[in-house]
Amino acid sequence: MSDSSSFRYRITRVIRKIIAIIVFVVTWQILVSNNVMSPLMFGNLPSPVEVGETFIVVLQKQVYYYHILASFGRILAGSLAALPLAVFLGLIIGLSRVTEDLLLSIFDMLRPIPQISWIPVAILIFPSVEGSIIFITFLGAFFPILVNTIAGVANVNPSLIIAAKSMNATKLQLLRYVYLPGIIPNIFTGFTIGIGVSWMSVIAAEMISGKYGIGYYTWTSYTLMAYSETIIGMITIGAMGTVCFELIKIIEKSLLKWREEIGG
Amino acid sequence: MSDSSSFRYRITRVIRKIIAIIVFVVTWQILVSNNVMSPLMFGNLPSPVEVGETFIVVLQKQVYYYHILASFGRILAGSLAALPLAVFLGLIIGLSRVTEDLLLSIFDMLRPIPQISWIPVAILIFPSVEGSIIFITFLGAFFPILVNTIAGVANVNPSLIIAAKSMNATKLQLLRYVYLPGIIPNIFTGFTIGIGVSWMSVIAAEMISGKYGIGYYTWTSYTLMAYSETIIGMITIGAMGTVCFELIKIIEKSLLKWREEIGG
Amino acid sequence: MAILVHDVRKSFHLQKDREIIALNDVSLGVEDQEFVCLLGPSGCGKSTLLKIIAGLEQASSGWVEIDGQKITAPSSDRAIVFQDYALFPWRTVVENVQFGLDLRKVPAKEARKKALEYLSLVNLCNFANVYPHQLSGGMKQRVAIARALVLEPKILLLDEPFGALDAFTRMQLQFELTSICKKNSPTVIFVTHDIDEAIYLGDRVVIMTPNPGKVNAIVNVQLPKPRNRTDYDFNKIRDRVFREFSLVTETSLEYVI
Amino acid sequence: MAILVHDVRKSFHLQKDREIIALNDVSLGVEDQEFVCLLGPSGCGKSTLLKIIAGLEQASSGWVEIDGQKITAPSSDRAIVFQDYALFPWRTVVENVQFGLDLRKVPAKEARKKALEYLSLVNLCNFANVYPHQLSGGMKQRVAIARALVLEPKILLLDEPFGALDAFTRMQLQFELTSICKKNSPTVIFVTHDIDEAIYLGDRVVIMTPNPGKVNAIVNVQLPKPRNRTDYDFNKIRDRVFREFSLVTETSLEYVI
Amino acid sequence: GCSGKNQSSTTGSAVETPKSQKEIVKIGIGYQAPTAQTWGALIIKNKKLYEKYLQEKYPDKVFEIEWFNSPSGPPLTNNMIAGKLQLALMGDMPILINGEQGQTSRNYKSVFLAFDGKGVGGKNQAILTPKGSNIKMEDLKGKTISTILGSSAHRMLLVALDKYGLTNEVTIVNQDVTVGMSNIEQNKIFAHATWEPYPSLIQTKGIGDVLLDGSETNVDYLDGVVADRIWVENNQEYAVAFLKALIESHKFIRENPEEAARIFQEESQYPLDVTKKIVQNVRFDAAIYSKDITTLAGSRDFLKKLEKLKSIDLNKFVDDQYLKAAFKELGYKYPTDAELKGDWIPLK
Ligand SMILES: Nc1ncnc2c1ncn2[C@@H]1O[C@H](COP(=O)(O)OP(=O)(O)OP(=O)(O)O)[C@@H](O)[C@H]1O
Ligand SMILES: Nc1ncnc2c1ncn2[C@@H]1O[C@H](COP(=O)(O)OP(=O)(O)OP(=O)(O)O)[C@@H](O)[C@H]1O
Ligand SMILES: [Mg+2]
Ligand SMILES: [Mg+2]
Repeated sequence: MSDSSSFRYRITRVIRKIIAIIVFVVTWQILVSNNVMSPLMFGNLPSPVEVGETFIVVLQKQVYYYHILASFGRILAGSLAALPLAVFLGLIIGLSRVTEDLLLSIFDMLRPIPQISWIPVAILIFPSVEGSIIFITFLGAFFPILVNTIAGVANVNPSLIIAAKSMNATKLQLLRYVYLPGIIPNIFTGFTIGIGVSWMSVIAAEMISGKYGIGYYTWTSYTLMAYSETIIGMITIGAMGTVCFELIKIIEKSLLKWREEIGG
Repeated sequence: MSDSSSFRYRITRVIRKIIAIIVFVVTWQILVSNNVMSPLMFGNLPSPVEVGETFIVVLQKQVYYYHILASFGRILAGSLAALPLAVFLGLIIGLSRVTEDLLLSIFDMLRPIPQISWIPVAILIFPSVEGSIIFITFLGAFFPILVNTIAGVANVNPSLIIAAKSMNATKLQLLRYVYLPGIIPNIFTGFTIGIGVSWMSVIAAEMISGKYGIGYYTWTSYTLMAYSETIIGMITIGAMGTVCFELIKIIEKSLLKWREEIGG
Repeated sequence: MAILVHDVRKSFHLQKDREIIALNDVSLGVEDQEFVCLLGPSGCGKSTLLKIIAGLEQASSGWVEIDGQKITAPSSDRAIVFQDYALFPWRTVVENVQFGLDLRKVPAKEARKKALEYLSLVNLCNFANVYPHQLSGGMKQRVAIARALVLEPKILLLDEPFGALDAFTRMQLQFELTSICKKNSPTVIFVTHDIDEAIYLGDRVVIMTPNPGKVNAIVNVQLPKPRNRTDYDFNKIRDRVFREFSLVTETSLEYVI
Repeated sequence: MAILVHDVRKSFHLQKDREIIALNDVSLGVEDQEFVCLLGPSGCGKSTLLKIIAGLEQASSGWVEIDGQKITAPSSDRAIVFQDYALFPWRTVVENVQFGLDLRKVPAKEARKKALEYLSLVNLCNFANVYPHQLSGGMKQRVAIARALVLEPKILLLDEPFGALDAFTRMQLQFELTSICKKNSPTVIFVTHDIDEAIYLGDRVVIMTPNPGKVNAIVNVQLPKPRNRTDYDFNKIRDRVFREFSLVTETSLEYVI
Repeated sequence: GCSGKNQSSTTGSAVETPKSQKEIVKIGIGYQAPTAQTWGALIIKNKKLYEKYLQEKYPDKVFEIEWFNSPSGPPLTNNMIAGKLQLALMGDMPILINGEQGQTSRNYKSVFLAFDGKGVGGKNQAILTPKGSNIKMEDLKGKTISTILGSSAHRMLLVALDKYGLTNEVTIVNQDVTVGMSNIEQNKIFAHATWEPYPSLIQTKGIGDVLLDGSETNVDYLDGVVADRIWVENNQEYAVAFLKALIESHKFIRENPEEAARIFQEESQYPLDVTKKIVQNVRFDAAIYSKDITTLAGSRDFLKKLEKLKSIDLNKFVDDQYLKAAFKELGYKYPTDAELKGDWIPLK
């Protein structure tokens, strides 16, 4: 443990991770090439080699990048729209019992409804297809941010609030100087989870896209029974989710210097 | 605040919540009956009265309860299968760097992939449709439990571990007497979230069901443009998710007496 | 500024209609520029009393007067230092000290200058741009004290400010507090568990008892400051306080168990 | 059992290749049934030394002998009480006390009986079936002590066991500990910050200094137990320990700041 | 051009652009790549035929056509109700549901304009079985068959089962085509009934066999064009222009089957071997024959029986005036009333 941060140790860890992924892919290849059908019918899957070959072809097509860009734009739009709204609502819900009772009961009612089942409603009420799609990605991001903001407000150290009050802070000053900085870590947590859920909902959302989007690509590949492409779509979505996740982590780290070592 | 637990105050809160929901429904009704089309096209939605009337009809049909039961069974099967597996894997990942590097990197890769896009793979590798559906609900529950178990292992109070070691505990005793009881709250948290995600994925999963299931019901209602029924499906899924959530909370409360007031 | 606590009673409602009497008709006068130590076992209402004087809690009955004025809310005359420091983790040391000035809308430059001044008073100039989590407990406590002092309060309320420190850091801070008080001459109410500390610092030591919280005895400490702990008179007063205490301890034994 | 600490050195690697020397060639002999208090400022390596003696940490060099045997791992001869109690929140009070016996596979009934016995020794019989979170700090500490005592260890290692308690509860527990030790006669190493406490309890007081941690002085306390804090001899010894301390405080001032 | 619906500001409406001073008109059109009978749309899209005819008539306007690919019919109707699509190509059952919505919704009226792909006697549908299962219709007794409930394939399946006297002998479950196909591929289901391009696809891929060709049932399978009626009435020329493009696309498919198959392949991503079969097996013909209306009426009754539809007045829904106008403007001959009453006439 004492050398947990040494260079050699870190290399060892990276190597272990690479080994893990190689073992995973090789196992998959073996299962497919030996046409294993029991207990599970792995033989039906496309092999990693097939997927890899298709991937190389796909990577050379411009349209693949359009798909990614389209989804990226939608998720960005949806989650960036969700951010201020969810934070605002989270604050007013967290700060007062009355708004909590009035608003939270409605959100609690809406929260467990699957994104995919919002499709019909989204199409009906939004004047544009793009609007409907962004609404669904918005929903994905909205609830995690809301829930985390509310939790954040509840967890703001009460000593800090009393301390600020003892120095004669007004309500607005409390909000600005204590609550808002205090919940920023929670907002980040919520946003990280939210953007993840947003990516998870991208297929549901883009089923109705009609043109571009990596979710659209994955689903149409499926209707074409092009399984290699479907798996490529899955991998791409997974990778994009991870990329967003890591990006936010980096931003968070640079913004929340004061937390650097507490969290570590 | 001092009277926050008085009977009158609790009544006031319940009344406020009821008012909130009434306001929500009435607003919806007004938006629809006045055929409001801008900025959003609320006029296109079925009105709550229509939905309510349809609901009354639906509630009298036996098949509605079959749908619910079928989904319930699948989610139970999926999440109960996920529970021991995720806890076991979470433990061995949490307890050793080597297994963490080997296993977690693979799970981290698979985790951000949307459930819905597992449909093709699920169909390919499972010999029965029911198996594929349960697999998807399983995935919904698996990752939250896994992630929470790992976090739980990391958060087991190190003093307790040292304390047990100071009393000469073997590795197995450590697991049984310290880690396992220590992570039970996390397992519950994971399971609560997991079963929620499982319900969220029920539409994706049951798209392929072919006969029963509330997700299937919702989706087929949509394909028939029966919006009232679609909304009933949404409400039902939301309600079922909430019911499961509350049920687990109750079980948790009665099992974790020692946490009763810490958490409060 | 002189403080007059007049028949203050404070009760809390707990769940299931249980009521706790934290303070039972407490009366206490503190003179201008006096240093009073509140001493008493856990739960005797010391913090509650301090919060009422600060204006952060309302008394159930009775009132607190400051220079003859009844108080109802916090004021910039009074500053309180909490036992748990209550530093803002997202603000650097100097920004923490500045906090009260920011609330008062003092221009940023001026506020910073003043904050640095008070930081140097507690020997923390070199740590101005560090975050609280990078400080040791004693350093944090000094930041909290600087944050109170920078407001130049007429009344300083300190709630077990050295409670979590080891004997050595504690003694050093006690010494520093004495010199600061010499310079600024505020009226001070200082809550502590530690008998030696109370005698070392206080002009008077007020001994409280729990269940319900009330003032049990008041001991005058008429020794010149800074005091010497190994001094004969110091030990004599300690013996007296100990005796008062034994009584307290006996009556509160059932509480301790 | 007698303990011999022989030239123990312990260093920790921190990030970026920084090394901290927690203990620098510490040697110390403790006789059978002796009660030794370790006194020293924060960070001087008291806890580290205790953990090495408990077998929970390995010395970087040097070794610890118990009755002439080098130790390498925890053993049932030694029991340690941690400053933070380390009670299992999911076990009731009696189940906590039973813990070590459960590990030793003592039959449940017998274990429970013994646990209750030791609970009554610390006056907690009435709280046997309560969870730790329902206890006050002092009660928790007594459970932790009972959990150690029930194992009937030959060596009892206590790490600032009364650190977080108020003066009153503390004094009561000090008294109880003295009587328990009279009865069971273990060898005790007791870590504390508090000078009075060390003098009240110890047969010898070992004063340590930080940066790097080492033994600075040892003071013998040859007074009959239970001791009287207001006693003349007690105060004389306190003065001596204070003087040793002032030196420590001066040398460690830069550390404190 | 004026917009049909005041609420749809982004699609189907005119916006003045100060730069070019040209009016921009946006029109949304839905189609389904997974339904080969709507592939007339693919030619129009690929060769920009609609733009061509619109431009011909309105050189001063700029037309932006939004093509919307949907995995199935319902999202198209959904989007039409919401005013996002003005035109959509879909199968007969979704067409009927769309028509019903148009006659019951407050904000939405619809009109049936023309047919696209037609399957002679249901030739473009089939009951499929796993490769080499070698079963006959009679073997289906007591087995489970999947199809999309309420689709024309379902209707075809029921008629076929009836013909073999198996109506009450088999279990029918609902399954999306893709799921059904996977199940056929993996021998998990006994049979699945569906439409083109899937029968051709599984044969080409060699993963399944055709147990029964829909032509045995002699029920036509029809896909067509529905439109937002208010939009059409306000923009008659746009509707006619679309139909002209449709007619030209059909002509193109007949005259350049190779090229058409290539375009199908490019637009739909299905293999060329599959699209070649589609060109041969599907009759791309816009004309509205009486027998086609009868087929629709049969489908309507079928859906009513399944309680998936309440009522629809086909006479009000179907309107051939725009189609006739399109034929006329192109200088082609639309079948005479007498011809329309009879059987389909061969296409030139
Ligand atoms: N907000 C509150 N709600 C209910 N009871 C409270 C509250 N604050 C204090 N009490 C109760 O009032 C009594 C006095 O509490 P207080 O914090 O003033 O004690 P204290 O003398 O400061 O003790 P300590 O030395 O442990 O800080 C205690 O019994 C406590 O449980
Ligand atoms: N696991 C560890 N990793 C790195 N450094 C450590 C570790 N444990 C202790 N140290 C360092 O060793 C030194 C001695 O620590 P130790 O806990 O023994 O001090 P202590 O005398 O018990 O202090 P306190 O009175 O605050 O408990 C400190 O500088 C500490 O930072
Ligand atoms: Mg207090
Ligand atoms: Mg320590």
